[in-house]
Amino acid sequence: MASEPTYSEAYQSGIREEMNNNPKIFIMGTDLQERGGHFAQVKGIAQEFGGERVRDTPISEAAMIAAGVGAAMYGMRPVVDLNFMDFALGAMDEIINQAAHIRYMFNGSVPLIIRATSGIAQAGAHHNNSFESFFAHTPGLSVAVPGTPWDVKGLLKTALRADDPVIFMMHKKLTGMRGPIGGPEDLVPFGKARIAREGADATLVTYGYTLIPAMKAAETLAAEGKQVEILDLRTLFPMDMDAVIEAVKRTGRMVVVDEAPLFASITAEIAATASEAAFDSLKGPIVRVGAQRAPLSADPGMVEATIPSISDIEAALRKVLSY
Amino acid sequence: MASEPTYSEAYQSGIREEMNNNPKIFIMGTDLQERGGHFAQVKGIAQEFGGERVRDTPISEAAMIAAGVGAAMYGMRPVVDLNFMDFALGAMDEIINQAAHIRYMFNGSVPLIIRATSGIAQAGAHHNNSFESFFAHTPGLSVAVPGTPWDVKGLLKTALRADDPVIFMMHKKLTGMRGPIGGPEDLVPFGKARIAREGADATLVTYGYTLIPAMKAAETLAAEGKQVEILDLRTLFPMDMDAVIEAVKRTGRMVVVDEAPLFASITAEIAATASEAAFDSLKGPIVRVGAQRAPLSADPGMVEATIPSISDIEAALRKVLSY
Amino acid sequence: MGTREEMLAMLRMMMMIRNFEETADKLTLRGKVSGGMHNSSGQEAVAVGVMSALAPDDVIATTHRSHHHTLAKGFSAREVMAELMTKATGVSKGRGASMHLGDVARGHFGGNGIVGAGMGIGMGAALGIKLAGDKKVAVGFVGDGGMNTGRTWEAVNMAAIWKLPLIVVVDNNQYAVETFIERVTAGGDLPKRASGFGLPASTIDGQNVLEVKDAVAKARDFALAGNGPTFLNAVTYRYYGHNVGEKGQYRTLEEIEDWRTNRDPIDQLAARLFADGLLDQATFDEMTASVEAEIKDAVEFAENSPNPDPADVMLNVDSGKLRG
Amino acid sequence: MGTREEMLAMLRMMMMIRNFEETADKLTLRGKVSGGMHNSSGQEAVAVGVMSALAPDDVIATTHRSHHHTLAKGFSAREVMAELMTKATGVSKGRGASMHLGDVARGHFGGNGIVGAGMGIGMGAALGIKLAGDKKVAVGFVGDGGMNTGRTWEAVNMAAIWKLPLIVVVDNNQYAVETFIERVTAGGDLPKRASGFGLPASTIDGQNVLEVKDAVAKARDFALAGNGPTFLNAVTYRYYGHNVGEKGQYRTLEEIEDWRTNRDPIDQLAARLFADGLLDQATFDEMTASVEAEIKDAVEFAENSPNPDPADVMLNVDSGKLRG
Ligand SMILES: Cc1ncc(C[n+]2csc(CCOP(=O)(O)OP(=O)(O)O)c2C)c(N)n1
Ligand SMILES: Cc1ncc(C[n+]2csc(CCOP(=O)(O)OP(=O)(O)O)c2C)c(N)n1
Ligand SMILES: [Mg+2]
Ligand SMILES: [Mg+2]
Repeated sequence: MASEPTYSEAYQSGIREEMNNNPKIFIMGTDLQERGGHFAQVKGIAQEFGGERVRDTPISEAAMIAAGVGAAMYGMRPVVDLNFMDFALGAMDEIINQAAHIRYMFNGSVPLIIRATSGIAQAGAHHNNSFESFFAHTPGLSVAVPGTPWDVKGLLKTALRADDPVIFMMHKKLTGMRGPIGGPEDLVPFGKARIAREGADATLVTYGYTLIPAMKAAETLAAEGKQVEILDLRTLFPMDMDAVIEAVKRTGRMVVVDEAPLFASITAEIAATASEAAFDSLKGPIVRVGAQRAPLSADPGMVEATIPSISDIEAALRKVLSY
Repeated sequence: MASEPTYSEAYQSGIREEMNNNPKIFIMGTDLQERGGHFAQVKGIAQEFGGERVRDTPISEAAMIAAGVGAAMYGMRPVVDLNFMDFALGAMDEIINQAAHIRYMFNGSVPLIIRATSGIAQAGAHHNNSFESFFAHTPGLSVAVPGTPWDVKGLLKTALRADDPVIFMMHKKLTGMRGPIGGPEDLVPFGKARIAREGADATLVTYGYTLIPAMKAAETLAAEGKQVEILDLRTLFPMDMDAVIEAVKRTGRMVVVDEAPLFASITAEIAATASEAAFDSLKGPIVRVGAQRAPLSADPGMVEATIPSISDIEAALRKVLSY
Repeated sequence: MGTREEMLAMLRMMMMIRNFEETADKLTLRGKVSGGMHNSSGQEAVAVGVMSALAPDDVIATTHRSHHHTLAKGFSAREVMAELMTKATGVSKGRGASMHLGDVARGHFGGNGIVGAGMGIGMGAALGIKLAGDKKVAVGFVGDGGMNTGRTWEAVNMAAIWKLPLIVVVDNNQYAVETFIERVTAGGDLPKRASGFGLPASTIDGQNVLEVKDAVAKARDFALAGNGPTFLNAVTYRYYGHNVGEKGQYRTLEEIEDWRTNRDPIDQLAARLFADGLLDQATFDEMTASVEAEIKDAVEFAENSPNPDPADVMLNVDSGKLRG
Repeated sequence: MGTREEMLAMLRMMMMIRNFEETADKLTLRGKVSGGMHNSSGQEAVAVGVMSALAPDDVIATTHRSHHHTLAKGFSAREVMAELMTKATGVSKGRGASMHLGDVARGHFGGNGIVGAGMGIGMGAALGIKLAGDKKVAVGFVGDGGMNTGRTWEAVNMAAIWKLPLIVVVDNNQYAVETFIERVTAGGDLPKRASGFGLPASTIDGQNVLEVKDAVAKARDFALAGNGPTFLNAVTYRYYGHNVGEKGQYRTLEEIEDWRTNRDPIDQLAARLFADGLLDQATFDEMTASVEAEIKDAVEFAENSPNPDPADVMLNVDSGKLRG
């Protein structure tokens, strides 16, 4: 089905439709106009909407977010495109102290989307940080982590119609993934997990790119007669903890996986909360799988050794299935 | 015992002794020389060691940390004093991408201490962020959270003799706390929790200021005949997970508390890991207590309502004791 | 220069701010203001000069030291005093206290606990204004201490390349906490530094409210004509410590005394109005008394107001639209 | 200007860098270089001019585009090529690839994935040098794109107030990815912008290796005499796309051709040496051949080197001293 749109094209589609609907939406980032962004995520958009609404910025992450915050307070709906999520480090005050805290104090809303490509791939330590837990921990922020083209478009639309600062994390390795996307009113709500795979024997919770190795691991186990349910969280905050808890109550066995360094990753929140809420239903401990606590090497072999492999996920599933 | 030193004086004592021992140690920050820092943490130090080794900086957090990183790579031992930990947001790239990642790639060490006052007190949302979990999640960083004057001095000395970037978080509300401090060779190791209170009925894990309400809650329960053990983690990375696991295996009941917004706080890591490792010993779920997911209001009553109270801690303890 | 009424209004506003600050300072020392406060006494002409040149719905965004900006912007002494005491009737409903005064709906995009951050938000507001096609400007205040923080120059550059209707006002009281500007700010000439970022920049006398007003009015016209931002370095002085109750040895008593005696913005405007026959003693005394009464009333209002309800901690953290 | 040997060494180094880059570019297109690479062809004179003026133990810290700096600093083509292929024999033991070349022990404080960050680290190194009382300088490289990031100016200001032995070198190839400097950099004059931060600043011809060397030598003397930092805006040009394989419509083929034909740094130096009788065709051909051989050998070395052992993922994350 090569004619289905890619993950990046899904973004283009969502942003185009919403920009057509709402003249307050505009985009800012480096190299968006001609290049269409580093991941083609806004390819053609400037040609359609012009340079006022698709703005090329200097390399000034703090000012980019500050511009978004102030413009959002003024009533616009900015989308700041940070290119790689790592570059958010240069604007953390603007994101955390400003964007996330203003509504609480100042009687105004900050409808600001901060889009960036994230997750683990190539190019070494500076371009492969995992900040999912940072943003999910921050009061006032919502965090979207779409794992399919459908969710890219649908979550983006939802975000663009709400009134809150949203961190929109698109995984590098999904950039070219193809799949169906929805129409103009196919919104995907925040805080509602998706059952990516049905299964009654154990539940695996994940999101983003990790769905792919998780799905493979589940297939291996299916071949052995064990059916693993896979929950795709879709957003990390709000998080669909109800779905997680319901699942673990049902299957009694749970694995939580992502690519971030395991220690203090968002998987901890999921496992801790589910363990507490569904303690009596657990057949054994919830098992977490994550990356080793190391900066990302640029060497592909080392990258693979740093993040969870399909067989790491399989091993975790086998472990919970053994209870 | 008004003659015992304060938490700030403990820092002065540690830094003074180490600066005397090691000419490579120097300090940078705003208003350190005359004022001695906003928390008197380096009062008198400039007068003793001069302006080259106690440097007043402009308000340039990124450059302060960059100066520390480069000087540390060159072989010095800088202490960057950020005043409030919140201001680290202006230097997150320098802390996370640079200080924490350099050793891994470039065959050199970064013996850099980043000191700041942290935790929840007055003055509103911009000065009361909780970043414990951010730093603990970051490969390459160590995180000290001393809860007593003794630990301030002892952990500082350990950090100043090691070779790694250390985030040194001193709680605002402990600034004036008095207590004994050690002598020149009383080092406190990282990664070794302290039993702040003995007790066989349940274990409470915490650190920093929260030790105080935790201790009060434990006293109330002691009056009711239940003895609660309190573990003071002292450092969040490395974390003494062995002690945590050993404790929960022993008592079978555990409460984890801190002041950060509960969702994705470091308490999740502790509860998730302990639940997994000591599942069979648990008499019931580990209970976490943390702050509500809201920016910090400046109103004292709202602050109290945001963070865990003594009675919240008591309630959690009663819950685990009811198993 | 403005009409007599305008000049008297400026004078009264400066007097009101001064009385407000000195009153609030004492209340803070008595423990009524949680988290302390940054007294702006001495800097009134910057705030009043700027606001006199703005239209009511122009936008401001400011710093940790912002009572004067907020009062001059037209917020009542009652609601500012109430905010200092974190009362539900305060500007920020008691959630912000001294450092976080703001009300987006009224064009006040907030004080700020982070040096330089308010100015960046002002820049963003100016972008919003431009994109909305409105005929307004935004003012971003920043202290001298904010001249060395990177975000300041990122924002200035962005305003300049996009020709945003922004006026950057440096409320330059020459000290950042206890640090004299020249110790930490290389180059020794802020307008020179700013002009390297491609916008008109000048130093103005921050003690002369009319000069401030005039410079801002010009900058505003310049911005409304589509020419972009202006940088104004308003040199002023703060009479009190950085935070309430602080003294320190970093400046001499003579220096403070000199500014108070010879360069006080209120004295200077009053003297001029007296000299020009626009003010007489009776009017002045009446103004003094009415200011006194206004602040007394504000304190009473604040003290009698309730604190926010602790049950509301989770109110307005977000819009709720993304939570099911 | 230097002796004949020095000039020939500069020429050869530039030729070697050019050959290295063009070879590495092709290898990248063939999938041998994970994560892509930033080709510095055209910018050789900046790197070689700077390094020719430095002492071997002076420190550098640089950007994502740093092969030329690294080779000119004296790192072998073998170890740089190996690093591009993330081999254990590489400069960074295979952990860094193209963007993260560095070896602290040899005074190379690293390439950097973050615009402006390397320059800040260079500033820190200069502080270390000053505190250690050493007679060295640090060079912080930054691109034209790095002129709009706040950390750059924070670092420049700090270097200036503390009179640190830092030389800021803008490897100004006029484009940041596809963005022409003038579109995003207000003021239009980088030395003017820099001089607002109180340090000597000038624009130099980054295609003229002798001019670069001379300017850096002066800046170095200035720094060693305790006078502090210098800012050098070296105007240059990159012949290839931002990252390997990229083309784009953001500049004309004529523009590229003009720089290649009329302003090539290697051609210019070679022509001058020919004209001055310091170089003859035989020598030049020999240099060409020896460079060819060197790069060929480097590729072989790199290809035959092992990748790092994946079992070492946790090695050197920290010193271990804080873990029991
Ligand atoms: C990013 C940041 N760093 C440090 C501080 C601590 N701090 C608060 S006010 C201040 C001094 C600010 O000086 P200036 O900008 O001149 O404003 P003034 O207090 O003189 O009005 C400092 C260092 C802060 N609030 N934010
Ligand atoms: C803080 C940050 N923002 C954005 C990027 C993405 N990025 C990588 S290189 C580059 C352009 C840099 O241009 P310049 O500084 O002129 O260096 P050049 O590539 O021309 O050598 C950009 C935007 C980054 N690496 N770091
Ligand atoms: Mg000041
Ligand atoms: Mg460039």
